[in-house]
Amino acid sequence: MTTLTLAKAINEGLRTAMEDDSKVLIMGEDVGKLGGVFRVTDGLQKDFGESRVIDTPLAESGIIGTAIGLALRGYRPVCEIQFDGFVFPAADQIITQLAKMPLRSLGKIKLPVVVRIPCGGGIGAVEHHSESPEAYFTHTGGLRVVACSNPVDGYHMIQQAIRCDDPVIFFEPKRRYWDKAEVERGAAPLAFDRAQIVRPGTDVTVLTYGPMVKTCLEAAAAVEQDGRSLEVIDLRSLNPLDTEMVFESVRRTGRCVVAHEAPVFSGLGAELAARITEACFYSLEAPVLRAGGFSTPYPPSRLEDHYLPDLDRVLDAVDRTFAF
Amino acid sequence: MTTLTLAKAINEGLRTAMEDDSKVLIMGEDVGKLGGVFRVTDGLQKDFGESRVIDTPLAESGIIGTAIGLALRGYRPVCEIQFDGFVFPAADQIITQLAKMPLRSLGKIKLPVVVRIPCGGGIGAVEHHSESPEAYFTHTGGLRVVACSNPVDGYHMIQQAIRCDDPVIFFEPKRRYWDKAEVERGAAPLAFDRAQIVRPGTDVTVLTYGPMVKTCLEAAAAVEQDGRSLEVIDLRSLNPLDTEMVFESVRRTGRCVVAHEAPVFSGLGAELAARITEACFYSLEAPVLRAGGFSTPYPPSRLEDHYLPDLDRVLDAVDRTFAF
Amino acid sequence: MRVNRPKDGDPISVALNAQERHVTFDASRGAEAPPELVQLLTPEGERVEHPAYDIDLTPEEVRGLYRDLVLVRRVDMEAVALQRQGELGIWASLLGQEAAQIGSGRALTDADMAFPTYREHGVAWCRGVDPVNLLGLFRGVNHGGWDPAEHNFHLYTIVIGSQTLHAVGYAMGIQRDGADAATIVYFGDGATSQGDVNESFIWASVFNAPVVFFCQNNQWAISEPLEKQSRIPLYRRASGFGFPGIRVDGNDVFACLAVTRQALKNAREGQGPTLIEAFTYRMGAHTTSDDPTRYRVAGELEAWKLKDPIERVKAYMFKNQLADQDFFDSIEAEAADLGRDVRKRCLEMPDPHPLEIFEHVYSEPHALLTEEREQYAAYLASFEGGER
Amino acid sequence: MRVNRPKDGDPISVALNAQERHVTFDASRGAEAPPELVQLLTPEGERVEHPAYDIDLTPEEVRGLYRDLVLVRRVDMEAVALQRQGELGIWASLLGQEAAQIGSGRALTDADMAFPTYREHGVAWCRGVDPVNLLGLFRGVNHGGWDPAEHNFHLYTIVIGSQTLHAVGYAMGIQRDGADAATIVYFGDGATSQGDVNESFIWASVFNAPVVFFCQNNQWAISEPLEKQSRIPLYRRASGFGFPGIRVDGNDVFACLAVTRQALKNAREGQGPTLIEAFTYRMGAHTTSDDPTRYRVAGELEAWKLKDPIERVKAYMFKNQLADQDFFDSIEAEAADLGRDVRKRCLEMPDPHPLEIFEHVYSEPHALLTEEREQYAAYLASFEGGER
Ligand SMILES: Cc1ncc(C[n+]2csc(CCOP(=O)(O)OP(=O)(O)O)c2C)c(N)n1
Ligand SMILES: Cc1ncc(C[n+]2csc(CCOP(=O)(O)OP(=O)(O)O)c2C)c(N)n1
Ligand SMILES: [Mg+2]
Ligand SMILES: [Mg+2]
Repeated sequence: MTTLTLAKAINEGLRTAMEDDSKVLIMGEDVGKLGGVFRVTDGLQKDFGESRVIDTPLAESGIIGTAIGLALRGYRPVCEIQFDGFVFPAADQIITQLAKMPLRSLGKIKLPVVVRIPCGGGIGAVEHHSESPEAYFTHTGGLRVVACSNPVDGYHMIQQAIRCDDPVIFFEPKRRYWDKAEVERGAAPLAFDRAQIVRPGTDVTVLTYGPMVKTCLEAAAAVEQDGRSLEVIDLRSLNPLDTEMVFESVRRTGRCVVAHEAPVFSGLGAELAARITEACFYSLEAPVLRAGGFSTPYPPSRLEDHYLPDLDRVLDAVDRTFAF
Repeated sequence: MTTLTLAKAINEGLRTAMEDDSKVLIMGEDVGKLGGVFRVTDGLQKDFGESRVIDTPLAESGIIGTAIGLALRGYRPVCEIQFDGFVFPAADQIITQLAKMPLRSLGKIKLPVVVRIPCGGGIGAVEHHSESPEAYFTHTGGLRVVACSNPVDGYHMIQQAIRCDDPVIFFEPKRRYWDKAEVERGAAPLAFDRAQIVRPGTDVTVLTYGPMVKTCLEAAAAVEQDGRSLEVIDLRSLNPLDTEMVFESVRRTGRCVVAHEAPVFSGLGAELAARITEACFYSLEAPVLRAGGFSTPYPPSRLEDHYLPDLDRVLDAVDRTFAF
Repeated sequence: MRVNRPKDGDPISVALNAQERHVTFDASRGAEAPPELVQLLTPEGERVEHPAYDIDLTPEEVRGLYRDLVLVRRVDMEAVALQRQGELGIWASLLGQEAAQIGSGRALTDADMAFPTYREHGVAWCRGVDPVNLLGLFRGVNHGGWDPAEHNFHLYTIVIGSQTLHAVGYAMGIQRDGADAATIVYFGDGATSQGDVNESFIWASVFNAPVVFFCQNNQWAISEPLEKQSRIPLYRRASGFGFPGIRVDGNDVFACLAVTRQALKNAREGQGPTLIEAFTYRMGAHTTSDDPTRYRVAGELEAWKLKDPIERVKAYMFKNQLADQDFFDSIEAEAADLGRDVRKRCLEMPDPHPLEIFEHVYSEPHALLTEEREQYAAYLASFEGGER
Repeated sequence: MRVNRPKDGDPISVALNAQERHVTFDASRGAEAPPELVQLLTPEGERVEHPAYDIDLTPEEVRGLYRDLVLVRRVDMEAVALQRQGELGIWASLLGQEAAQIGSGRALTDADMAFPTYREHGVAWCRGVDPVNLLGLFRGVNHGGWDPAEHNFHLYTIVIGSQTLHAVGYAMGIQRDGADAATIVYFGDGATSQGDVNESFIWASVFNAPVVFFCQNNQWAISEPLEKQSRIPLYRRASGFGFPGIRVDGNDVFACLAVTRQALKNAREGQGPTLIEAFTYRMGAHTTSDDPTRYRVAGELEAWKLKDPIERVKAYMFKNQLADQDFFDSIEAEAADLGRDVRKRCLEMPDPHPLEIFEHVYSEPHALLTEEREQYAAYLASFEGGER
């Protein structure tokens, strides 16, 4: 057991994966000497060399495109997109190539490429540095999309992502990079595509992932004294969803709130709401409500506390489910 | 009144817009002499010259990026993306620039750029030529997203899109390009952001847009004899949605099916389902159900009749809403 | 033999001149010498010398190249016919580009890897890919479906330019493996405008990757002539990225072979990338869906017919008595057989089962697709006889 | 005066040599002459001649340039300090790049349009943008917010390279308007790797657009040295696209002014685009969030301090008695005032109202945002005193 920050836990996970398999490569902007702007790849170039930890030219399409080529040659590249808002130059390579090439080959090609994306707001950054683009990828068949929320998952999930033979979009909540937890390296990790009840409860199911897990846990703690019991589920895998666990919980509680930072409109919360309503129609005491970002571009940082759903906004949604 | 195909109606709409305002430009791949691969810009270069109808280099990011520059200089560019699947190289310019620049300027910049995208399947095409990428754009604040479904809307909506001071993503259902209707040029068009009840009914509200409008109308006709009355709404505007009309209808019918070609998972249908359930919770006799594409890449064309929701799949969803 | 210099008024020089006309910037400010074209065999079938490139081919090898050229043209013709008869949804013909593809394709070793666009039927042939395998995509029964590793021939790529980055990444893999191999990637003149293609030049240059960029400049990107993509000859693009570029007569199979062989050798030996511009002409429509009469004049095609890549080899062989009429007849017969065989096996190609929609999307179980698959299977079963 | 030729061992030649070392391809196959750098003022403050470029400045004009250089450095320093004190979230310092920005910025006419990255505080100054306006973005009260049309200075763009396409599109608009104007677009050495930047070269070249590409090669893209982006000098990139490229001493305000003026003139006169590579050095960190000690050696910075863009103008003015101590003192005083004023007005900058989140996203009413706005207003109102 070691106490690790999320950033360090992912770093250790990467290191372990690189030790375990010489085909694992790291590539991206500033991932080498600098160790990434968040230091998630700190020290790896020093220890594994420049041919395994590759500082690339400044072009995201190039990063993903060449990673695909490396994967075709038997490598397992882990690409870093420096910030969420800079994934869009790579959208074409991710959506038309990475996601579709295995099917194009009728399964003869596997593309074990991991795309790491530090995501979300709350760090007072300028434009394009605080976004939550997961819905663009959950809507793209052929990709697996996951989000870690804590050091334990950071350590294990990154290794699972690397071992997975499918392309994985791996979201890392940047405002939680400095959160600490005890990580047991030898522990058997939860399956990669499973959700996790991070706080059991009885009155409302709160579904969330990534940076909002902590917020929702705080919300749950805050209302406990009022006698309201929230069950908080960390989805972990966003495509596929662990609907089994989700449905079971909602059927028990009869109420559900989904919380994410991304804009509500056309966001992943909509899919959860639609799917849960279909599967749990007779159990629902209220519609599934969503607490999320507004349907605007991410605002300047002095407004982000208003934009991001916080404890109060989550609890407001919880309250509203009781108004039905 | 003239009988026009959808392709010709949009062509006429473009022509009228170009006559009305000398700042309107057309740009894209093969839009000039060839008149576009679907001939939607046929004859326009001949009549308006090469400086207003611009055959561009083969690069979608370049098309949108330079269109933004032209708009900053006071032009109103109408860009053609040759096929739905080729919009992704332009994703960055659309999502990080076109959608966000007006806000970045606190409204001092307007970007009246129209991005025309022939969309959807059903024409037996190869990969990337049959997709429905609307959800990527409805999730992007700052864009207006619309879809026409028939020649009358094609003629009027393209002009409204061009007159609109906001960026507009304009979807054209390619398998309906050859459908004909009477178009009255002088008629006062329906507001750009309004939905339209294209067939009134009492039992189930069927929400759809673009290529699926015709399919849903056929479905409604097919079950009429069984005494089941479907109200078919052509959404027309996908962001914003005309929720007023939608909610009113669903409250009346108590049942709702959403049909689109795009993958169901994380698609626009999810947003409609979530929103309707919240607003019409007590009116719903059944969950909102979705008939859509599967959560896979678009399949080879010999399978597209299975992939695309057809009349039977829409009716299956309708039937299922009665099973609740 | 005569020293290589395109004659005034021949189609290539006409095209070059037409292109040069669009170069509007002051020649004193950075303009370079007019493009030189590597040619080893004239349209009339004469062998010519080139100071930097030559090739020594046995009669057997020449006959082999001729056979390749004829057979791939036959496969292509058959595919066009199959499309006309509704057996293929669309077809992208290589007509006129056989020499560029066979020349470059035959320069590859088994260990080299090729990344095609959607038009490299000739390269596929050289790699040993069964031509029928190419049809699946165009027939709509799959999106390609062959195993790229089987013949070191990647899947067809439709999104213009994307494959150039895959090729460079693959070449970076070759570097890491220390393998004696190189990568070749094909793309068109239109593709040179895509960001990805230019990024691939940067990657290749910065990492000194063993990759050959093989641009078939067939002078059209659907309806757009070359000057919509560049105002200078395309091979010069490479100089801006710090690696060599060279223009070869794309209708000359000997020159394409010689130049590609050298570039691949340089790549394998650690000298990094080369851009080869094969100057050729798309004698057919862009695809069977295209109508070139809308945008190009007939005379252009007529002029290029005189540069036919097959006729010149035939003329050369005749002149040098490298083959007799029997040989040509036997190739014709082989071509006819091949055409028939391709047709027959195309018609036999089964439609995929509906539930294949859900296969091969992921390599490991995926709950969402499992669910959708089951639901759709149940839905299908609900129809009489289980058939929609 | 002496003819321009960087001395052996001076930092610029050292850097050039370092860069040349990475050119691994066979020099006989397409390598060009070593890069020539346009310099009109040496680091020691000596005027030198250049065969193609010269400039004739009145003492008044020289003093004006000096004043610009000093004042923008002061604004920049103040912003760094404001960031350290928590008043700005981040700041991208232009330290060391003043000459490149003032030289090019002062070459613009009112009718010309400039497209910056996030670091062109000096250009903004030349365009007449109030420095305080630049702070909003870094303070987090807006994403820029000024009106690009007011001073023909576009908004800062953070996504690397995107603005190059906007600039070319704008230049295409100028062409259509028949206006006597040109566009200049700024970007860094790192940006040259982006697809968009290369596409913008293609567009500019094909349409012969009146645009000047001004690349400030400060030799670093965050932690990545130039050789991660290119193995040849960046100005040569242009030749691959068929337009001229030129390297200028980016720490020499005279040379930057002369070269940019000429390029803009050419553009306005219909001669199309030029790429200018201003060879300079980022003397500060990438931004206030960056720690350059992790990736670069201190000696490099020390060497470049000797090439300071301001010191050389001062030395030149002293040597040529273009100003007396009073002048320098008055500029110092003005700079101090400006710094105080910027600071004061920065602190006064109000936070935006929460409901501004919903403003300016669309220019016409948008039902979804109206609804979200109303809901959020009601939510805010539900808190005691209407405040969260
Ligand atoms: C990204 C992208 N945009 C548009 C298209 C549509 N398209 C298919 S082929 C083609 C022209 C390609 O021209 P070129 O690169 O010269 O290759 P050629 O077909 O002439 O061999 C276009 C525009 C595409 N396939 N991909
Ligand atoms: C598309 C994109 N990717 C990554 C980044 C993150 N980033 C910000 S500045 C920078 C380096 C830019 O280097 P350069 O172009 O040389 O400009 P400089 O900062 O040196 O002036 C990077 C990678 C970004 N802003 N945009
Ligand atoms: Mg072509
Ligand atoms: Mg830089």
